[in-house]
Amino acid sequence: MTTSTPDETAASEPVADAGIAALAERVAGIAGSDSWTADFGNAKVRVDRSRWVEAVEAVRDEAGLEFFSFLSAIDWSNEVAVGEPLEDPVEERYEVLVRLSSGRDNDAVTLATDIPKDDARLPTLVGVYGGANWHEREAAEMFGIEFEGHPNSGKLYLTDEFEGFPLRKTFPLLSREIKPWPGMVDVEDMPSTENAESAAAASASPPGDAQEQAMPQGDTTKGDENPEADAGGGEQADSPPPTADRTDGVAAQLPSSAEGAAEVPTPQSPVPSEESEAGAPEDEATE
Amino acid sequence: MTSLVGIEINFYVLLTLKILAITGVVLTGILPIIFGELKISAHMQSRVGPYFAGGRWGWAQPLADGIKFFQKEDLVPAAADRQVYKLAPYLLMVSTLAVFVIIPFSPNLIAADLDLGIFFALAISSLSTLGVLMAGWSSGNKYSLIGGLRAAAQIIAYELPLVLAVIGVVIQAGTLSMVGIVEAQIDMGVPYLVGGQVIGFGIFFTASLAELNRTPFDLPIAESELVMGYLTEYSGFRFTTFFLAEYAGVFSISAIAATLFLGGYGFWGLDSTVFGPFVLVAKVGLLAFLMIWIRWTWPRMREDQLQTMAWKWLVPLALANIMVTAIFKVVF
Amino acid sequence: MSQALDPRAAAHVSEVAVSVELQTPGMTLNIGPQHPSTHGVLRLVAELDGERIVNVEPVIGYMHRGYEKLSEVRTYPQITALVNRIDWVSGFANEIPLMVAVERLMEIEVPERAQSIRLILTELARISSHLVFMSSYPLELGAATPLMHALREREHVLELIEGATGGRFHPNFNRIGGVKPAAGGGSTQKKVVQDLPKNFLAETRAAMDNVLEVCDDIDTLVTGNEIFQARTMGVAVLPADQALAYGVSGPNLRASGVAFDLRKHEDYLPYHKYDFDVVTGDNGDCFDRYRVRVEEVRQAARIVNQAIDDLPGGPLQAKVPRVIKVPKGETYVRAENPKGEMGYYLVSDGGRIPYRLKIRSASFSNLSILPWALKGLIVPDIIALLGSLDFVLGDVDR
Amino acid sequence: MSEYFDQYLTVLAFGAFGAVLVGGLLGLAALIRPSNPTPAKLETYESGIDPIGGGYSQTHIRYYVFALLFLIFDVEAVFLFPWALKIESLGAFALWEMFIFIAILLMGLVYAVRKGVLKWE
Repeated sequence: MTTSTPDETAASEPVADAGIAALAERVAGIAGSDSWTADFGNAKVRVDRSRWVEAVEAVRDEAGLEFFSFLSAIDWSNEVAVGEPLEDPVEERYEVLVRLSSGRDNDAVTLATDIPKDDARLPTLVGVYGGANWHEREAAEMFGIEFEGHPNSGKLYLTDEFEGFPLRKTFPLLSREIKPWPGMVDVEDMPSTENAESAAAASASPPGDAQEQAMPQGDTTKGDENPEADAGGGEQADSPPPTADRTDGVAAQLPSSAEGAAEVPTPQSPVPSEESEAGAPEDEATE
Repeated sequence: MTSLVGIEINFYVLLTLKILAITGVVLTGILPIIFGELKISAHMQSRVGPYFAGGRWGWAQPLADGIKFFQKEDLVPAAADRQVYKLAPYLLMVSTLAVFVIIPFSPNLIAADLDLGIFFALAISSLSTLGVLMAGWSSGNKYSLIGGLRAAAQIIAYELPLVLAVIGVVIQAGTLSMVGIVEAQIDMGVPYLVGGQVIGFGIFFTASLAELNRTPFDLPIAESELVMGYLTEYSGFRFTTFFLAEYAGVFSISAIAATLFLGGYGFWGLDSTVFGPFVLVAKVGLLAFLMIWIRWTWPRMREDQLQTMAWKWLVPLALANIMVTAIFKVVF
Repeated sequence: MSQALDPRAAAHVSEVAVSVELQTPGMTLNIGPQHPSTHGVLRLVAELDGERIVNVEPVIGYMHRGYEKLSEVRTYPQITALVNRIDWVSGFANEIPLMVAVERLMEIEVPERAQSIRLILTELARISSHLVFMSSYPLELGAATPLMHALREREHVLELIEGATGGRFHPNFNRIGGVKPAAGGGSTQKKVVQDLPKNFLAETRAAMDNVLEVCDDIDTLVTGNEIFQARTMGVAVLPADQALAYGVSGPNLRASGVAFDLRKHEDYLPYHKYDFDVVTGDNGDCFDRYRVRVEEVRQAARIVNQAIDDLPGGPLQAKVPRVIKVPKGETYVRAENPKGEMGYYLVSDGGRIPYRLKIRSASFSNLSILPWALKGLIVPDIIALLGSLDFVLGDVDR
Repeated sequence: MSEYFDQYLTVLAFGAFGAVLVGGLLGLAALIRPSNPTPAKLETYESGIDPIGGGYSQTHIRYYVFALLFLIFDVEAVFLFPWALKIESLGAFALWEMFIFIAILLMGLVYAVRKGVLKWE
């Protein structure tokens, strides 16, 4: 049993963006790729699908990134059954991500590769990182990506009878099909004309003022009295009750109802919401 | 014809009286032990424990539990070996009660002062392991099976130190009779715990914990591993039988240990014929408290560690104890 | 599992072969999902040879709630309520990396006071999580009494969290750009901003004293106990290289001797302002995993005490738009949670809901080493290992 | 003879009483307890799911060697009891004889330990 303050970490300061860019460039060199980004503190190196395993292995051995953080995928799809569609059309593909980091310092890199949807196969990383086993099983059952050479390809979370790949964007969320989520109320218009008026005012005035005008009296404290309410309830408690005016369509239609709000520049919505309440103390503190 | 308190009574009447008297003593003995287990563990854990049943201190909690179990459905798993499954609690209870025959509550209050005395007790009490093994095997449950096998492994490890620890006492007392052993201690003036059998007592007490399947040797039950081990499938009053047998076992083994090492019914300056039962029960209470204390303090051992401890430490130590006692006996 | 990488596995395969020669067909035993020691609904299908494990296959997913999918239909503030249900033993800590990820993409600077409050509550969550471990681990090894003592102190810590946030398990206290005014005060109508309850700082200081005391108690009661040591020392050793390759993180990784603590390496909360040690073990056995956690409670109490002493003033919230729209971008923020590395890979396309939110939970990776680590152990050691990994099924299944 | 018989009759009576106690109480309980077995209730417990294979699957008893050792030493213990009773009258000769006996047995134990059979494998 030892307690230590490692020298190299004791003075660890927030990572400079330049450092991350340099790391990304270095790892890209090791992985044999020339495509990397370093936005938002995320060093991301894009490798070619054909070099996937050897690139990961090289990064582990030469860059010393021996900690396997996770492996997952993103379904880049223009057609969505849930959520909002992308603003700009993208190339249809799965992007497989693997996040590797060092076990000594703050070096960490995301390796990514694109695989086409009609040929969703990728060699397995189990031979490089033992931990890839479960993560690949998860990605396989959630996205329908086949990991070639995986020693145990059974389903991980889902039952064997389950059909479909839940995390694909085209996979509908059944509960939403049955009953649309009321949680979008915070971007919907309020029924009263008073609020509609203040909405106009809000879009023209700074946030602090809009806050006060739009605040229905006493409503925001309600959430405080009921802090243990469950997931949806807790959120809703802070907002005015959902009204007949809200969208009743299925989830796929939700975005269209929200488009109006989306067009207004921030701050858009006059409706007192989770955010508006959270913003309150700041406004007051600065006044 | 035998006499209890100097009056000639018909043997069978006397036998019935003895059975009733000893059942009474045992019941009044084990209910407080069960209640003590509930209360002592609670206070050790900064809890209150049972509080409502019976009004004051929740003293009626063991009774309430018993009545509750009385009303519970009694299930025999479809996969079980029915005969063996049903026989196991009988065997356990019979072997546990038969031990009470030789426990001397006073010079006269003993069901039968057998010549073989302690030897008989050791032989009969290990029969209970057979009951446990039967219960584990017949349940048709894998946890139970493992639990039963562990119980068998445990008795292999601990029966020997238990027996060997007693031999030291036998050498000192020169008799196997329980009354004889107590009288020898009264003659000597100090109990054998002080009079030369410290190691013997330690080994006997450790081994008796193992024999009773109590922590740290509760491997056959091992709730966090085997759920309830051999008891997993038992329900209702059949389960309660095991439960009662366990506490009756605590009572009987504590009584044997008290008789062998703590001077039994004897206490300086107290008349054994009158105060004997109270003295013995007090000593039993002391040992039972020790068992409860240990149970709620220590974690559980692993079976390989248990075997290692028994064979590498307790058996050689017990043999050494015998040799030293024998040398003292012969030389002095 | 790669044989080349894994000499232990190869050794076990040869052992199995020996058993086959002896013609002992194994017993297949289900441990879980309804079992006292599987922390919920983990199921292990163990092939046993006697009590020795030949092969074990963990089955998870009984609690899979699909949070990654659900996140794709919820606005960012709504997701907060989801994520603190991932590892419910330390609910508050789950929210932090998500908030930081959103704030990073939105380029919001969180006020110092909010950061410090987040830090204090995260450490309180760590203490409460580790106290659960310190109580349940001895129980799984058969000692029932430490449970009550550790849980009693945890109750006090939970009361502190409840006082500040209004919730014991699921605080839902973080807001994008800061924290919510506390349940006790915070009436916006009166224009009074009361963030922490009145006596919060004094009570926390007192609670930290008690926590340190219970750590000493547990040391006396458990750590020094010879049976406990015999049950845990040298049992289920995780070597550092394997632990890293499986993504085992947090105290489990540090117990294997790797001084890797994201509180030192990342800047998601201002940990660099405070003095604390990274606790590491020497052997990577169950005992070290236990020891590291007890020691981390002490370090966490140390951090809390320092953070209370110089709690900065100022606002609780940065200026944020009332509807959170996260600019287009991707980021990954990870944090040192009680169970290990908790991270969120957030992909935003500029809307109010994430396009993709990958939740990297610590227990999932920590548990994925089980098939490797369990081979060749005996049944009591399964429990020793499972308990020492300190996983929460909600954190595994998400 | 008669007293000997009486003593063991007492033992028998106690044993019988134990059996009657269990049987009687179980019978009494049977009068008031519900009995409503369903197939699900009669399923053996295996952590809440249907058992894999039977409960009587073959299993490897690791303590076979321990059992053999136990047998040897238990017989030794039976020899020790009469010796222990009479040691005072038998004197030093019996003492030495038994020491040799015990030493031989202990050598067996030491041999077993050195051979590694007391390792739980």
